[in-house]
Amino acid sequence: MNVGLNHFLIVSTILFSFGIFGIVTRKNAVMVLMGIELILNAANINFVAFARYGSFGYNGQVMALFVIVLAAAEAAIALAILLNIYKTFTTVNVDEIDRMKE
Amino acid sequence: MTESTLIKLAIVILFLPLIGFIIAIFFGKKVKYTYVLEVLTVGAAFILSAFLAYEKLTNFVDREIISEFTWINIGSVSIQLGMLLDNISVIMIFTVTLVSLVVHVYSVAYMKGDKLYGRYFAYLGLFTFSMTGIVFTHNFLMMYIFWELVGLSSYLLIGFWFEKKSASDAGKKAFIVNRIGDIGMFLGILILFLTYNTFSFDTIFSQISGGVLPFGTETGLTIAGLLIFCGAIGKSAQFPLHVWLPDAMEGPTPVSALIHAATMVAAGVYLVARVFTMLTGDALLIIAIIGGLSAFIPATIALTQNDIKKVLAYSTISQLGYMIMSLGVGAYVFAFLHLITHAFFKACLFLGSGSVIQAMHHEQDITKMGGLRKKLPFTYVTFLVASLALSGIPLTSGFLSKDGILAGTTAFASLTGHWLLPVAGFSVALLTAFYMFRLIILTFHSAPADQHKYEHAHESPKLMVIPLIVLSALSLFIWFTPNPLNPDAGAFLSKWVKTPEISVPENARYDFMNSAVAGESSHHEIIYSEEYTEALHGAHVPAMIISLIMALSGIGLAFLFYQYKKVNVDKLAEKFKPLYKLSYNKWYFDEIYQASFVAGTIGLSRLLAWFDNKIIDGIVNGSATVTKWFSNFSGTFDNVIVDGIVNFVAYFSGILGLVFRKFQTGKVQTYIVFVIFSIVILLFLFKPF
Amino acid sequence: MIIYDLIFYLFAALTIVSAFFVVTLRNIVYSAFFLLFTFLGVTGLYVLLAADFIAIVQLVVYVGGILILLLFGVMLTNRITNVQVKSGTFQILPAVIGVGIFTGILVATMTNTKWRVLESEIPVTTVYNIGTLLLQDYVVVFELLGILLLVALIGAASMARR
Amino acid sequence: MQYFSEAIKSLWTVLVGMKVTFKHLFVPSVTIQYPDIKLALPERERNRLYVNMDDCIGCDQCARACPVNCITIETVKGLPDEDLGKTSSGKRKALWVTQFDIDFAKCCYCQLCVFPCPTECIYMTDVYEFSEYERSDLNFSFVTLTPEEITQKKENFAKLESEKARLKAEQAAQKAETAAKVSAEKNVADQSGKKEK
Amino acid sequence: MIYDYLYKLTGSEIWAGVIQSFFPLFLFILPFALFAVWLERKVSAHMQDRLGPMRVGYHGALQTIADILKLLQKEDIVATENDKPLFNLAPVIVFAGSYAVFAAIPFSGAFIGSNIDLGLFFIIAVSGLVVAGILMAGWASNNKYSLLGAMRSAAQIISYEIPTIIVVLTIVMITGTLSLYKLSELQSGYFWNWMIFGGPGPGLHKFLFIPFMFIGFIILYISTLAEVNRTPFDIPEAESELVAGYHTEYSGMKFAMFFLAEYANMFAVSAIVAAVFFGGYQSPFGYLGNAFNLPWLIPIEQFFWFTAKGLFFVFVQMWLRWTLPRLRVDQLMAVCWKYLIPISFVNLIIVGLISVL
Repeated sequence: MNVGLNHFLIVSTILFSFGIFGIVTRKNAVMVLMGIELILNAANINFVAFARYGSFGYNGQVMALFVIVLAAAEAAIALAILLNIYKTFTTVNVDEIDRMKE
Repeated sequence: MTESTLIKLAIVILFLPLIGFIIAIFFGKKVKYTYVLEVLTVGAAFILSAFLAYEKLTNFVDREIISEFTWINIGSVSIQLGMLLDNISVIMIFTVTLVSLVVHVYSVAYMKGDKLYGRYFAYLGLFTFSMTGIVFTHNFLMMYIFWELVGLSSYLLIGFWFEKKSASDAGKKAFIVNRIGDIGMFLGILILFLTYNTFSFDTIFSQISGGVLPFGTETGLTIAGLLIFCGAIGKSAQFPLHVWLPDAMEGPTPVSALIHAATMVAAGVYLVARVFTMLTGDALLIIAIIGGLSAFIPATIALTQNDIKKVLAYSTISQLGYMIMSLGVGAYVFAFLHLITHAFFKACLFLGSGSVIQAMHHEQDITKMGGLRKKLPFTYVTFLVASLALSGIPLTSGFLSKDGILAGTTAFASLTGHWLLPVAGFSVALLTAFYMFRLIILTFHSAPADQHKYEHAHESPKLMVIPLIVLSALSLFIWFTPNPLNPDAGAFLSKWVKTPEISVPENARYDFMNSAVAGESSHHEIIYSEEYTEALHGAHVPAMIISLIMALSGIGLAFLFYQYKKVNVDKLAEKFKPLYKLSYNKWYFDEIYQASFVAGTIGLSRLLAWFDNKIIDGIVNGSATVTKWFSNFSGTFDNVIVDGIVNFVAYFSGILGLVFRKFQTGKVQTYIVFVIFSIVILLFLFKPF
Repeated sequence: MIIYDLIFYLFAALTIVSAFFVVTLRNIVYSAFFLLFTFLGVTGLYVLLAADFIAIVQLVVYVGGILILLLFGVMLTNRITNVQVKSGTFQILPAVIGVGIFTGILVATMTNTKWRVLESEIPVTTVYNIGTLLLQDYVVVFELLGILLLVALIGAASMARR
Repeated sequence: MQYFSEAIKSLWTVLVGMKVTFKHLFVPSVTIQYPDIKLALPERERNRLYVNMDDCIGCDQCARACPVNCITIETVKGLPDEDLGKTSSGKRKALWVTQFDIDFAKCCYCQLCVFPCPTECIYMTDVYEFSEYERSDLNFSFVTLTPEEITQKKENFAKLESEKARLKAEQAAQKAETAAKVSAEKNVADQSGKKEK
Repeated sequence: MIYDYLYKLTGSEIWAGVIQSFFPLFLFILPFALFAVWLERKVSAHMQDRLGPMRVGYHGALQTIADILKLLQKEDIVATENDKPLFNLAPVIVFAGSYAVFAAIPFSGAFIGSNIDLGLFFIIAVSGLVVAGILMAGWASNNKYSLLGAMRSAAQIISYEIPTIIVVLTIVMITGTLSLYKLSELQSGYFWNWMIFGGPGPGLHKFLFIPFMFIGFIILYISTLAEVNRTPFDIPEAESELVAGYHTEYSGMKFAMFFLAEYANMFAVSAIVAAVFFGGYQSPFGYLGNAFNLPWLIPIEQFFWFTAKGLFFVFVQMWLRWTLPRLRVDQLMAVCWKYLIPISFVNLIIVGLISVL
């Protein structure tokens, strides 16, 4: 069986699941961020794969480009927030930062 | 050189002053030499526009170059922005950038030492940018935008010395009076937009000639034209709204030269020239009458004014009246010619007056001057040349255009019977010559009134003299025609500026505007009827002779009155005291406006305030009493029944909350796990796979 | 075509294996560096999908930018007295169950769906087409994104400095 | 304005610096290929010491002049009938030099030892490369006698001494009554002091 | 072209690709590094009026080989507190990053490792990969100096990528291509067709471009200099502050790999400068091969010119190194963010305006 659309989709699905797993299980906020990056990458693979095999033309690639830009912005902001959290709580473990409960 | 290159060039010309403005406004305070940059950008704009005008007038003389792009799509309506390059716009841009450049150079010396030096140049740049925009626009929307920008920047420039109360008041006055005209223009543009769904000139005009009219009638077209003309009334300081212009002399003198000679006030005339093709006969007649009035009234006012700049200001209004009147009577080309020639010599006059004022240490009263001829030789000569041009003496450019206007008016009167217009025109010629030479004699010839200031007067620096020389040289006939008596001989009128094709329906035009032979009106140019041509031809020589006589007699009278003192001026003034007072107090326009509009507005608002206090408040208070009573009742209801229910709900949800708080750990990740499980459950329920 | 398949499996394995390590290793810095390999694998997949421009953008932005940012984040928010930078994990069991079932369903969905596949030509150059799309159809989005990125970066800088 | 002038100035200064270094690219180098080419040393340079043992009379003056005590000299008196040779200036030698060591690990090249030498047998050479792997290798010995000769000379001297002692003892015994005892003891002490040196 | 030949020779695209991918390493990087190290020593020596290595071979020409032999024999020290996997991986990644750059460098019209359309972009992207390796090395060393050096290096490389990309963008905007092959072909003919002289074709544009091209060249050169951590931007390995920066803990062959990567990077960035502004592999005066009708000579000449240009810029790098003192960290960042980036942006806008005209 030649490599086709499905192969890429499965790779992206697995990547996506690992991303969710990382988000759910890790305590460190930076690790959560890494999980988010994994998910974004999975989405990007889907976009590009459909752009290659589907009938969307280059729209998929453009979308992937947008996602990459968004990821950059998101990472920058998230890390800035993290630094502030670290300064406030002296930890970045998300399970210790549960002020939301109160 | 292709058309697209010309368009690109025009865009560059448009944005160069803006770049200068942006840089100057942001760095003007910190950097000392922003004015150099400002002068350089405007200089570059001038060079480019000279190049542009040359290319356009040699290679594309019969073409209208239009470039447009879609700005916004709203539903089915798409709004286009774009540039229009035709002969009048390139000639106009050449004039505008030239005068602007000259004023910039002049200002470098004139404004030296001002504490807001950088900002001043920034404003000049902004003004030049907006004016360039007006010239290049091909649609009403952009025209309106830049129109307002011009209004704004002129406000900034007139009120430049805002510490002075009079200056800031003058700025506000100019702004508000302009706004009144602009409202009319805005309404006119809206009427046109509602009718044609577009702002572009060419589309609107072609639709008019195709028979589509606002409200379906010629009257609608007349109204639309007049409303747009309202904008010109405001900006060009025409008869009812001319009051701002004399006050605007509070601004720096170079600003007066820029705004009130070549650009802003000319914008109104330019606007009328742009929309000339859609003006009906009725509209044109009203325009001509307003033009005639605004030519005559300020001329009489100028006779008695003593402030050097005020005299020039009233003379400006009067000359603008000439142009408007000329447009009104269909002498389109002469109006445009006068626009250009007037731009040069009036700018020269203003700059010359600035030179005088600076030499006299900011003394503006001409009765306190005198004898400056020897102290300021360059200023005197250039001022004299420009005054001759303004008076319409042969060998000057002013003679060519003024003669043409008078001839056109005479021909018009002979065909339609409105003889008052030429009479007004000729008398204005007399008055103009008189007051200009009164000014010159009092300033430069007669014995010095203030010996101390006379002693200290000195010729202005080179940077101020050179602009004067350039402008006065441009006031000579040679640039416009080789024959000093016949303006038609030059390329300017014979090749470049043509009356546009009238797109108004034939029954709404002046009779003589219907072309003699049907189908000959090609090349965007109308051929007026043969009678008109004959009348114009016939009126040419008499008009020339009469206007010359008028001008010479005006000059002669001025010399009699002031130089040789044959007639005692004060006694004459005593004799015609009411007339003198009327003229000296500017026909009481400001007072009338104060009494009618300002007082009326205040009275109306008092009335409204009374209405508000007594009647509306009474109703409100009454209803409040009712409400109070009702709320007492509902308070009781609330306490017993509603609160009972609410308390029960709260208790119930408290119990629920005790259960559900176990799930709320405050950790987002736990929630995500819940989300995943719920998604899984949902997926199982709906089985998408 | 065999080489294409081979390279695909290579990159897919690189991606997935290193992604696995990213989410399971306890040492954060190891995770971050494995993220680098994941990104490289994804880049390879992009190249295989004939999206060379996207691949290089991925390389620049993710590897050059985001990864470094993450590493800085790790290093700034942990006291690096020694190399053992540990991070705890929790709720592993529910996560494994939930994510496992979820992945199963997703994979099943992906494989069972009849995707309409067009056998399109492999394009020679993508940059031109992407550029055309970006500056014509998506120009507003493009500019908004530019502004967003600018605002985000300025905000991030000012927040991080506080 | 200041911004641009700073930028241009910094670029310009870089160029100026580059010009300087570029010029130096073509300046002939000041270093030399040392082991192959050596610079001529100046006159009166102070390097390794050399002792011409033919001239040395074992007077011990250099050792006493040395501020760091790097010279060790041991001498033995020759037998009265022995011919120890003459120095180049014709002076008769009287002592066998059995040890003449200079420790160059200690030597400070002050040249103070050179001046007192009566026979000018110790002087500075132009040898300056004498690095060694062992520090003891820096201890140079200038003695010309073989170890056998040294032991022989020492034995000779010891014999002579014992002979002398015996003779003296006899003489002392003879003069015990006549001569002062004190002076005889002093004589012995003197001799033993000399022996130590 | 070379690939086609290899494909014909081996009959397998895999072998052809593999062999071709080793070309730059064995035919270029290693000899170049050998030569460049020797050159650096010689240049530094002569600039300080010294002689430099003279004993091994003619004027010390074989000194580098001797050094490499020495490095190969040295003990590979791994401290106990080092993070071993990353410590061992880091030099490989650094070297891989700088080696991958050579895939797209146009040595001549006939040999470009991978003639892709995005060559220029690729080079910039891949050279950014080095950062990851450096950070890895710095962190895994578990040494304050190493970590500080790595952090500085990362901040520096990432910052200086911005002006690099903007200047490259300026060129791309004019030429409309990212392919190094096309870029070089565009500048064929004589040297006045080079981008630094306003690019190909006559016209007013050409002359208006020249000053801005020059500014762009200077910015590109400075920022690439900083990207390869050369003096005056060598604060990541500042000897007087950080011992040796991120490779303090490395010895033996691993250190040699860092060294090799540094020299490979030096040539790579010089090659970018040469390809973008100085005509790539094009001869400035036309080809002997054309004159004597020997077509096979042309690629060789092109190779010669390309390496000559590259070596010239490498030489200038060395020249600068022995001219200028090191910048402080804050000065380094100020140069980038306050000077290079704004100026390159303005340059971009002006060049855009000129090209629109």
